[in-house]
Formats: sequence, structure tokens, C-alpha cells
Amino acid sequence: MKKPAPRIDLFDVRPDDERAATFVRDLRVVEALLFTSSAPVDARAMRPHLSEGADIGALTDALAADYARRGVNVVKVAGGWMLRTAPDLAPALADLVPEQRRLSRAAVEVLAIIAYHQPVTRAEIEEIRGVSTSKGTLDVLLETGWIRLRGRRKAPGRPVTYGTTSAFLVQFGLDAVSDLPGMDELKGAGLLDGRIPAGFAIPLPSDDITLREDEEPLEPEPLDFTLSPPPGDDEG
Amino acid sequence: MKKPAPRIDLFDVRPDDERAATFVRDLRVVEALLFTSSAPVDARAMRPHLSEGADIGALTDALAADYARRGVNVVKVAGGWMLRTAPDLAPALADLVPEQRRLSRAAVEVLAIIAYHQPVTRAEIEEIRGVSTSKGTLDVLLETGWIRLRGRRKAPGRPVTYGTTSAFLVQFGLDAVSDLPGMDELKGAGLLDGRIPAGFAIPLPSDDITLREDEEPLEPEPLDFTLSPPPGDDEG
Amino acid sequence: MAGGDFPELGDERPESGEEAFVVDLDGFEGPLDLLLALARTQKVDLTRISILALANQYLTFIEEARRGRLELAADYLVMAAWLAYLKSRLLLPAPPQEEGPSAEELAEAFARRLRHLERIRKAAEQLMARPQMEREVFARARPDPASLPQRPVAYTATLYDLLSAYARQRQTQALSTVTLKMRAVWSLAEARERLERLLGRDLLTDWMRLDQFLVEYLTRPDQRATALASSFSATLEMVREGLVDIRQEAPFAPLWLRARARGAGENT
Repeated sequence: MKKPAPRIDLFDVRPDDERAATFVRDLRVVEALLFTSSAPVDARAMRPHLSEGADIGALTDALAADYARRGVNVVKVAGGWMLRTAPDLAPALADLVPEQRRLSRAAVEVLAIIAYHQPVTRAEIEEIRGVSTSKGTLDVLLETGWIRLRGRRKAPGRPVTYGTTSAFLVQFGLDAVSDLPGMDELKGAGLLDGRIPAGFAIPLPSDDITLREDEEPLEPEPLDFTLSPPPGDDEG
Repeated sequence: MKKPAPRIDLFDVRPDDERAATFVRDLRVVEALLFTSSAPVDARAMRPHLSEGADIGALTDALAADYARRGVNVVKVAGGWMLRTAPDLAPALADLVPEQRRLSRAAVEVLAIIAYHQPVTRAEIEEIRGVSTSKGTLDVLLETGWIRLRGRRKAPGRPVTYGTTSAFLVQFGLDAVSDLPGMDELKGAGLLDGRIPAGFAIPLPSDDITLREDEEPLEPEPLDFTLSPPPGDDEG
Repeated sequence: MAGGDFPELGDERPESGEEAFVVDLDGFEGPLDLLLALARTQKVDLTRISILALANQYLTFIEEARRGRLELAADYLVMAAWLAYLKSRLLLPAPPQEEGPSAEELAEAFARRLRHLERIRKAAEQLMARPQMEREVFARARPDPASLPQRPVAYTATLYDLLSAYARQRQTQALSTVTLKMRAVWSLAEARERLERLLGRDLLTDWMRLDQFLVEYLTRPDQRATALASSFSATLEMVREGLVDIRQEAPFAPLWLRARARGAGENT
């Protein structure tokens, strides 16, 4: 392979070269047209802006070659051309400051039940909440990275069990889920009032990664893999 | 004048030059960041996307120089950088212009007085122009988003003070109000404040969002809220 | 510079190279604007302008305008009055012990005011001559959000949110368990107990509709199904034990219930 010669600036023109000047002018107009448009621009749309008889193919080729190694590229799509950020920069551009979004009330409720009752199945969550839980709510919680699919309950239907992650502990400033306040503390904080029947109990939660006796491992189903955070996330 | 040497492609890097590779990578990211934004991007917004200790000034300078002769230019406006089409292409791009509402002569004059004298009250504007200013003129300017109600002057009647916004800087391609054209002449002639004899210290116009000593905040009147852009809009 | 360079009224005598003024105050942005226009006819730098000559020009202009039309904006008249005052001060010898600024100082301040407006106008011109956004120069079109890298979402919730949500739910559930569930479901034993009470009071010596006996409960939607089902099961149990007879005319028809004759029961 031969080393490419240092390229001369595409936009550099000797003042006396009229044809080259026209080409560069057209090149700049094509560049500006692509820049100002969020959709692909086709040759027909460019034509009225360019010099008569402009070779649009040559112009877009020259521009595409010039942009090839830049942070923005010229791509041919849908019969036209458009500027796009270079695909390899996606990671650098993607780590934007995340948008802060408050968790919905339903999601907080489900999260709270998972935290206290883990490992817990969806049916058990619904039993406690008295309402059905939408798939979306669990999906959002999985997206937060605060809950994970733990395994399956050894019971008819083999329902998935949910538990919290170490990211959950970080988020809520807990050292361990066992630090979640119990009944007396909740009462003391005024969150539970006195109308609590005898026999009411709050479980002592555990997010131990080893499965319980009534749990068995998840099969490597594609669904589970996309939803659950990598297992390594939970080792803390 | 010496003829500039043919420039080597800015994005061309020998594979073994790690520092240069990092620079080019950062350069491409800056380019992509400016490209994806229709508003100015400031250094603080760029920083998280770049390599540690990246010299943002050097990057933007290099990019601005590289873009100088292209159809799109890098300009420093409102405390950040943005990509804009080259001004000389305006005729070729003319039909991109939606129907424009031209500002009246009075509105242009009032805008200039607000820009050069901010913070300024309506009475002061009228004193400079020697004519009363119709409410409509200020309303039109507020509607453009180029001016805003800043606060109130600590003076009898507590008149509202006006100033320009960052949208104003973007509109006219200014980095800061101190870059307003003709500022030196006004300053040199001691004319920035018509009431102060030449030779005295002349307050420079300021669109800083922090109020001056002789200003106090607007009350949250419904009127003020609807007219003034949210305060956050004006932060560089 | 003499005051003879007045703008002409009407357009009967435009001199070559001279700017001819038409009396049309609508075209002026107030008295200072008019004064600047008049000053331009002096063809000197604003810094060397004769304020006296300018005052004369202005006063003559206003005089002519008033002759031509009746209405003049108050701004113009106020300025005329002030300039007439300034003119008299400039022409008369200064009184020996003058209070406040001298006539020359007033004239200078006035000239400075004019220069200021002129500078501001030039600055405004320069400002408007700059390439303006979406007029001469164009920003990147607001990109299609789908084409951009997705902005990640960071969900937030506080420990308080979590604990109060948990307590709220458990509390509601605990209370509902105590009050509702007990009534909502009739156990077989409860249903049987009720039926036996009925039997004991000899109310079932003749055929009686089961739903009539249950009418008090069947009107409550939350209990209808459980009351009916449990009671029916209880009657079947009692039939098996020979305590009652039941019959039904047709599918879904009312169930009839009667205590079995004692002797027959004993015989079985």
C-alpha cells in the first residue's frame, strides 16, 4: 500500500482559476445545504442553488471524501445526501448528562415491595399492592438498574423472582437491604400509624445473591438477557 | 503577502503519534458536538465528551481555522461555539429564509439603545431618543426574544430595566455585548451615558444575569413571567 | 455657517446637489431626529456644529410646519420652546452671577446629546448590517431526535419516597385484609351454620327458595357469588346427611329447600 500524499486543502483555489473557483463555490453551497437540512437533500433540491451545469455527483463525491475522516460524514441515503456524526463517535457523544426523571408512583411502590419482600414474584407483588402491575413498570425498574431478575420460584408456573441490586443500595444510601427500617422504625417515622392489626409483619429483606431453597436459576432465555443487568453488577 | 503553504489535512495523523491522535479524536468530537446542536455549545458542555485535560481553546481554534473557507463556519457566540453557514453564501441559500418581519426603524433604534446601555429603563431610552417609545415597540422586541425585562431600578417609581438575551448574541453573531460594533467609538467619545460628562468612568453595557447594585428583582407578576424568557435562558 | 441653509418647504426649488426637504414630520422619529437631519444640511462634523444655527433652523422649520398644518406632536413643541430659550441665552450677554450651567455648557450638552443619538444610530446600522441568524446565516436544522444518540435517562427517587410508598401500601393492605376479607367470603362452615339455624327454628317445614333465604346477602354484589356458592355446597352436604331435600325445576331455575321428615332421616 502506498502512503497517501498529503492532501491539498479542497477549498484552496488560485484566484485565476475560474473553473476551480466555481467548483469550490458550489462545493460550499452543497455543504451549507446539507448542513441546514435535517433530512437528505437530493440532486433536484440542490440544483437551483448551484452554478449552471454543476456536476452534483462530483461535488458530493468530493465533499464525502473530504468529510470521510472528520467528526461528521456525508452519507448517501434515500436518494439524497446528508451529514451525520461519524458512527465511531457515538460513544463519545452518547455519554451526555443523563436526563433526570422522577420514578412514577407505581414504580416506587413496586420497587419498595421488591426491596422488602425480595425474592418476590410478580404475583406476590400484585397480592400486596392489590392491583395488577404493568409490564412497563417492571421494565422501567429494570432500566434503572436497581432491580434484577434473580431466578425462578420452584412453584407452578415457575414465576420469575425479583430482587434489588447493589446500585439500589447506592441510590438509596443503604449499606445493605437489611438496613431498611422495620415496623417500629416506620411507625416511629410516622409512616405507619396505629391502626395496624396484630400479626402484621414486615419481612427482613435479603438480597443475597445465592438463590434461596425455593428458587432455581433463570434459563439463559434471550428475554431475560436483555432485561437483566449483567450478573457482575450485583456483586458488591 | 506570502502565499500560504498547502495545508496538510488537519485530520491526517501518523498512527504512532498518540498525542496527535488524541487531538484529532477530540477535534472530531467537538465537530460532531457543534454539528448536533442548533445552539452555541460552551466549553463546560464539551468537557465531559473530550479526553482529560483537552485544550478546548486550541481545539476550537483549529476547527475554526479549518472551517474558515468552507460553506459552514465555526463562530464564537454567546460564550460558546456554533456552526453556521458562511455569510457570503446568503444569496445562494436565499430561499431558506422564511418570510421575515423587518423591525421598524424605531424598534432597531430602541434595540440598539438597550444593547449599548443595558441595563436601561424606558425613560432613559426616551431621553436618548428624545421621543416617547410606544409600548408596541418594546412588545415587538420582547417577542423576538432578543430583549428581556431584567429587574427594576432602585429609583422612584421602580422602573423596569431592560437588557439583551443570549438569543440576541446568537442572532447577531456576537460572543458578548462587549463585542458590539462601534463600542469603541461610543466608549471613546464618553457617550455611553449621555448624562455623564466626558472623561468620567463609563459603565460598559452588561447582560450579566446578576443584577447591578442599582437594580432589584422583578416581582413574580404574571405579566413579567409571560414576557421575559426564563432566567436560565440567559446563562452563557 | 449661517442659518440660510434651511430646508425648503415644498419641493419647488430643489437645488442641485442639495438635499431638498419635504415637510413631512411623519417621516421623523421625533425632534432629535429632525434636528439631526437639519444638522446634516450644515455639512460639518457634528462636533463643530453651530447649535445657534441649528436652533434657528429648527425654529423656522417648526414655524413653517405649523403654518402648513395645525397639529404638531407635543415633543416637537417642547423642543422648540427649549431651543428658543437656549437661543435667547446664547444671544444675550451672560448675567454676572449666573446660577447653574452657562449657555455654552447647555449648548455643549445639547450637542453631545445629538452626537450620542447619531452614534447610537450608526451603531444600530452596524449591528443590523451583521449577518443575522436565519437571514444571512443558518444554523443546523434542529436535528431529528431519532437520529441523535439517545440521551440516557437517570431515574431518581428518594429513600423517603421508597419508605412512604411501602408503608402506605402495607397499611392499606393490612386494613383491607381485616375488614373486607372476613365478610367477603362465606366459608362452607359459616353457610352451614346459617342453614342449621334456619332448620332449628322449624322454618323449613315447607319448600323454601334458597335465594329467598339468602335475599339479605344476595343484594350485595360482593357477597352474592360466595353466599350462593357456599350455601349451595352446604345444602348438598346436608342432603347427603339426610337433613334436607332440595329440588330444582330446570337448569338455572331457583333452588328449593325443605327439611326432611325426621322419621325418614332417622331411618336412613
